[in-house]
Amino acid sequence: MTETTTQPALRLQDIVKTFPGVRALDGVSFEVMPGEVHALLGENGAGKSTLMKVLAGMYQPDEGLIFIGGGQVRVANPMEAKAQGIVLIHQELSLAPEMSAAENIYLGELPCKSFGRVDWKALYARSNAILERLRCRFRADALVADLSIANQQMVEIARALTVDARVVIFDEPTASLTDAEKVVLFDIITDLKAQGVGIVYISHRMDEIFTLSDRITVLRDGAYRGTLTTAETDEDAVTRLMIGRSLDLSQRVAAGEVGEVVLEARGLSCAPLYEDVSFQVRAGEVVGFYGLVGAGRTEIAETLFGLRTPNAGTILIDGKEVTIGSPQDAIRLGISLVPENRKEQGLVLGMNCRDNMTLPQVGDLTTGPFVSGGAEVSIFDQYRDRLAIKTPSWRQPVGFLSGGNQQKIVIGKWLSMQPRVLIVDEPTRGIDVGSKSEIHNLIRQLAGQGYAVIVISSEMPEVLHVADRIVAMYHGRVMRSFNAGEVTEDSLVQAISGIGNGKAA
Amino acid sequence: MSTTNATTPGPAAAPLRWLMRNPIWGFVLIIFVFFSLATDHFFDIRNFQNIMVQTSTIGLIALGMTLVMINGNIDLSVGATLALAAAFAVDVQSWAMFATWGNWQIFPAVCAALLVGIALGALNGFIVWKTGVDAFIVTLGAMLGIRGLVFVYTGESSFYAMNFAYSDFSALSIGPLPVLALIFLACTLAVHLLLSRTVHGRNAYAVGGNREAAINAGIRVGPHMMVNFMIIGFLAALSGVLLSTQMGAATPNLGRDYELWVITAVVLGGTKLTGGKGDIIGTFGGVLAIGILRNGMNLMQVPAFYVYVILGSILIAVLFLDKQFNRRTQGGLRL
Amino acid sequence: MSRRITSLLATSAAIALAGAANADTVRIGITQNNVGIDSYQTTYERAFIEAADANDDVEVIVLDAGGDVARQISQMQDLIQQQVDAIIIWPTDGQALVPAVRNAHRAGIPVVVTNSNIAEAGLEFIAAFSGPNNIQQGIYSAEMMCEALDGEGQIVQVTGMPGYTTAIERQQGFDDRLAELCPDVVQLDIQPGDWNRERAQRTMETFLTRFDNIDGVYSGDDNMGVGALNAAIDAGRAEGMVFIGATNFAVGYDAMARGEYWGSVYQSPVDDARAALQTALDVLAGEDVPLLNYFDTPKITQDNMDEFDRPVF
Amino acid sequence: MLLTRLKAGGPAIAKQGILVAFILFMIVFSLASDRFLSMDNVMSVLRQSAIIGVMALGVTVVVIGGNLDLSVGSMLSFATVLVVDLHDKIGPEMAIPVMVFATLCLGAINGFLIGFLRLNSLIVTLGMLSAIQGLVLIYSGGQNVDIVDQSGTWFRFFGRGAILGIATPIIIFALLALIIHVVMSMTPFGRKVYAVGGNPTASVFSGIPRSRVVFATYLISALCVAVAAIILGSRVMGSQNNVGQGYELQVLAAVILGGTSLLGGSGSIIRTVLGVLMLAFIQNGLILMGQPYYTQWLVTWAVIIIAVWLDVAAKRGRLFSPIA
Repeated sequence: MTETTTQPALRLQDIVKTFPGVRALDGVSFEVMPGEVHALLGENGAGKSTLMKVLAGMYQPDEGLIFIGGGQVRVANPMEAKAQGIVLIHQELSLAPEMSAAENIYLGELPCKSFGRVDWKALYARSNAILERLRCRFRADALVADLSIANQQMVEIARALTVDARVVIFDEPTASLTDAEKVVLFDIITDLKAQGVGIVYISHRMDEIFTLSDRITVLRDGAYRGTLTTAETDEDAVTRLMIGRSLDLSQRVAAGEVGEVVLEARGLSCAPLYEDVSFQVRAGEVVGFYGLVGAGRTEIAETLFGLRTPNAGTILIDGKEVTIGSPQDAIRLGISLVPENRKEQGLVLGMNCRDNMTLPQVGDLTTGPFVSGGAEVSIFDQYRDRLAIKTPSWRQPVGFLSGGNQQKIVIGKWLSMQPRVLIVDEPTRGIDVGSKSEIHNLIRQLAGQGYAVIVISSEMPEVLHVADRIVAMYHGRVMRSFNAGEVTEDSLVQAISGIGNGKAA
Repeated sequence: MSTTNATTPGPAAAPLRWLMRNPIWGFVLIIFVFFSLATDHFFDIRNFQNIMVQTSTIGLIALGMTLVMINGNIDLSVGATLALAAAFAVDVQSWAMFATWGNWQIFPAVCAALLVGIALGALNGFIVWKTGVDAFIVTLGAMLGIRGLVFVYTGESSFYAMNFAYSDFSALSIGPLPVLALIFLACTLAVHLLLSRTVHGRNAYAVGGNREAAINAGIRVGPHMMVNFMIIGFLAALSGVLLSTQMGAATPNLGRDYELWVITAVVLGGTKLTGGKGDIIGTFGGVLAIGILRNGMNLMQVPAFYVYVILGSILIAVLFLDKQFNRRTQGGLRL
Repeated sequence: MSRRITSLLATSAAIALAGAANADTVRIGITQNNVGIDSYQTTYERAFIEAADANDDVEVIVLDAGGDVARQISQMQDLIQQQVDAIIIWPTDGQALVPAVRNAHRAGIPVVVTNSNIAEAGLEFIAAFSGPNNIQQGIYSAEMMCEALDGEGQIVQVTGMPGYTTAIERQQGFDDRLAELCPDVVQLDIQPGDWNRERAQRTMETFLTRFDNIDGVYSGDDNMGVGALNAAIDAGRAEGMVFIGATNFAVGYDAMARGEYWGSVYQSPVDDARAALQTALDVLAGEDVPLLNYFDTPKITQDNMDEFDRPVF
Repeated sequence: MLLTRLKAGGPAIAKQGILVAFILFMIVFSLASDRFLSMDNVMSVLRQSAIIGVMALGVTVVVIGGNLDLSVGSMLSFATVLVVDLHDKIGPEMAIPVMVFATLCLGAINGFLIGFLRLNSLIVTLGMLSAIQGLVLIYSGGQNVDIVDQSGTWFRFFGRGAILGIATPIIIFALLALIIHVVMSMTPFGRKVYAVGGNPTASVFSGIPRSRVVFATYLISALCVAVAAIILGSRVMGSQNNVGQGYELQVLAAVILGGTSLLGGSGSIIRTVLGVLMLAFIQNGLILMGQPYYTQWLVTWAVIIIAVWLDVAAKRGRLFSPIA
């Protein structure tokens, strides 16, 4: 640390934040020194994003104190946070698409001449200066809607540089950046650091964290698990802290008999999303698709579920070639998809639990022309018990349940259809750790019962934990395929970073 | 990863690309050429003057509607607001207290009318802001209610202006431009500048395009929307005043269904109902398109019955084409 | 009222005629109120076009304002711009069209107003008015009502679309005459029926529940009158109730034949249209046309209905 | 911040805001006019509200499915003119099926453009509003249509008949409300409409044919218009070409007043019936009180905004919007 001051730039003390049914933050403390890069680490649902929103003034903590530059403050809203020099760079882009990059960079504080006119000259000059500093190749007057996702991310980052920041929070900033852009970003971070700005860096990627950070704080289940000095620790120690134990694969539920090939893809392509993908899934087996966001995994699932038309290749069920033109076709063939985005794709939030669960088969649960409420309730009860769904009643709107229970409703929805193939996309995103291992065990059990299961995940522990075989993807291509016994973390990391030798499964 | 700046346009491609962004102007061009060839009286400076005057009514409101719709709101009450403002503009000049003012009695009348428009807009905006009820519903109610106010105020009959100076105003021209057209063009320019050059105008895109981001950036979304409702109230009232100068009178049924035509014009101009997108250049094109179509079909003597069908079909067709042109890759996901 | 046509007008007509002489035919533009809202206007339009087709020297431009004042003003502008020889206008609003008519007058185009007259302020700018006298019609209806009720009773009135001249004039003629002729006939209430039979039916239904004794109903036209009649029949209260309308429609004529409808005012859209065209042609021919050309709209009752043809609309 | 709940009991009342308002109005009107609650008057109001009511049922289904239908007004003109005109030409037994089929075709155009081509429903139905009005006029040539033999046709039953002393329009409205209520709350189709309106993406991910469901909602809406047209044609025994003008807004007002969210996915047929009745009783009550007819517009303005406001407030748990 270059600064002589011992006051942290930002300090949170014993922060508690609850949502209905969830204790998202449970007495978390956290601090950033000026000129320090402090990594915040935790699995999905560990409370990182909630903590971040508290930092940025978007949430008010129920309990706990916030100190900025030594003085205690209340941060009522994002503007106040910004005024205090705390800037959040969102992972989910929060840009207005039909405005220029410059306007987005200075949103809410456009430079102004008389009569409320925008001072374009100043705006563009300042914005271009920032964009140059970020080594962006687009101009400040480019329309955001016309920019690539990566460039939009750069605009988001540029926003943070407009103020005299005391603390900058980066939330998964590299998720959509190319390697070259990453290098620029890291330079920027180093610059900021040199200027004495405190950096909070949130990421899943160990390599980045170990390159950049000075200290690492780990959250788990909404609770503080410890702070490590980066130079004095290693990935194992961090991982242990993160998941609460070392990866112990022997603990997992044993697989059942592996049966015949149920689903097979041969040379499946949906350019430019993914190309030439081949794999097999057998009954009683879990196949994990592992790769970074955007590697084409979700798109494969969508193709199998009839939501995308492949432009080459074939899909076989039980060895017979099939055409899947719609989700209805997929369902008829016994393919189910638990989608990645639960709230947008998986559930009708205003509907009650029972109705959500029986939605795909509501047309068959009839007596005469009417939906048989009794049949529905009995299905609901059956899967509520089997999946241990916690809800006061089936009448509860699904939006009021916790993430884990919501996910179980979606899984129950498809299990009740008696599918042959179950595709689960990011099964534990946004779910607390307790439910997480429940869902992992559930997936193992399902395989044991003879389902052919595909699990898509960007969390290595998850695939290692649940999959019998792992297909590693990078940039729309299958890089390698591993058996659970032979895989190492290194080889997986290499495969999904495009380093491994491209050998199709 | 793709970069979008890769396309390097040749010099000839620039107008073409502009047309692709503003397809309505392509349409305006086509119908302009069509009517010029198809009928004798279309291509005539006096006819163009007529078109400008005729479109000014819908056009003025459409300017305001563009702002409101970019915010992601809508205002269905403009037709009724127009009628109430017209009634004030005509009635107030005959009040006894202004009897000695001569032609100046028009001045307080017009001010009253415009204030009424602004006040009604403010009321709509305030309700939308404070209650959080969808603007569609708020202004649907207001559309009925304000029409009721018109009938309460006028007692069901028309008002007329004793003073011919009032209706003479509408016949004035400055150079080749009728004064009504001039006012419309001036307002178009003003709102265009407001939307494209001022902080308030630019913020409109943020409020409609990403409300969450606008709130986080410290834009006061509620008052912002209210100001835009006041602007559309003002423009609807101005439109009512100008219309009443053409009539020298105000009728209680004035402006019925105008909201539908205004929305049609604005949507033709490329503004999205969902907010965040649109501009005055497009709206101006949309307004002209309707004006030219109406005028041209009049001149060609297309029977009135067919005009309804043609206008309705064109609206749907433009919507369809817009969807085809602007189909930003949704990743090919079939939803 | 009998204002002479000014010399200015005469000259302008002459100029127009001179212009017309160059061409073989005269071009007459007509802008109508709201074709399609009821059969009267549609029949009028047809009759007008037929009459014009029958005359080889006339070319007509037929426009419809759809009930919208602003659109009618635009159409006036379009017609002026096309330099037609004469304009016939069926004003959507008597008051609001005055400046537009004045503009035509200034442009030297003679204007003939048809069906419902323009406000008094505009009379000096028109060449002639041709049409029924709506106030007189209201008076006729009041007289029939008085007669039918023997000067005593309680009545209700269903008016046309609020704010429109014809509706206002008929109501005015009726109200004034009724009060003067038989003060013992009490008007219980007046509500609009919007020239719409179903609306009138609903209005009447509400009257029927509100008032236990209704002896007579005056409706702004027979279309609404029949709606009111239907309501009374459905309520079982039509017996002995007097229904009087205006603008005799075929449905009203038939109801009269059945003895359910007392009387109306006979007004033929065909006569209306022909009169308008003829007036315009007379004006263009430079003839000395009186300013107000009312065509006859006689009373029609169950007693004298045999003298009239069944209306075609 | 969103969790500041109204005090216990508050939300329950607010949820039933429309019912409370309805009862309040009924009390006020019955105090103001002794005729208001008379059997005659109530029956007359119910009969008058039947046409708008029947149309509102269909529009409710469309709105629950997440769309709007502004074309119902001119579609009503179309259907009424058609059925009345054909009555004398091919007889009522043929006229009704032909009209129903033609109206369903218009609904199918709406449904195709909105369901399958995914065009914005507000704009499409706005365009259709204008286009269908033109079609009516072209079809009839602008003439009124009439049924000549008004007393001799069984067609009169629908608008003027009665069963056990209750007017047929009321019975049709009640029956159709019941049927559509059952369809929406008890059949798989109804469930799918709620799902599609509530979350179109999730319903596709649940294997629901979203396009077909939306298409079907417009067919239902058109069917309701056809039924309304039969009542209207039979009641009036004739039709003008613009008879349905402005109905779309009254219908929409009733649906909104019934608490159906324009965002889709929520709402109920029964509450729409309440909304329809409320508007009808407001109109009737004010006239009975001797108010000019336009007072009802002012009252409707206030009632719509307050009713929807309470609804929204109950959902978000606070009275005023949190937007600064």
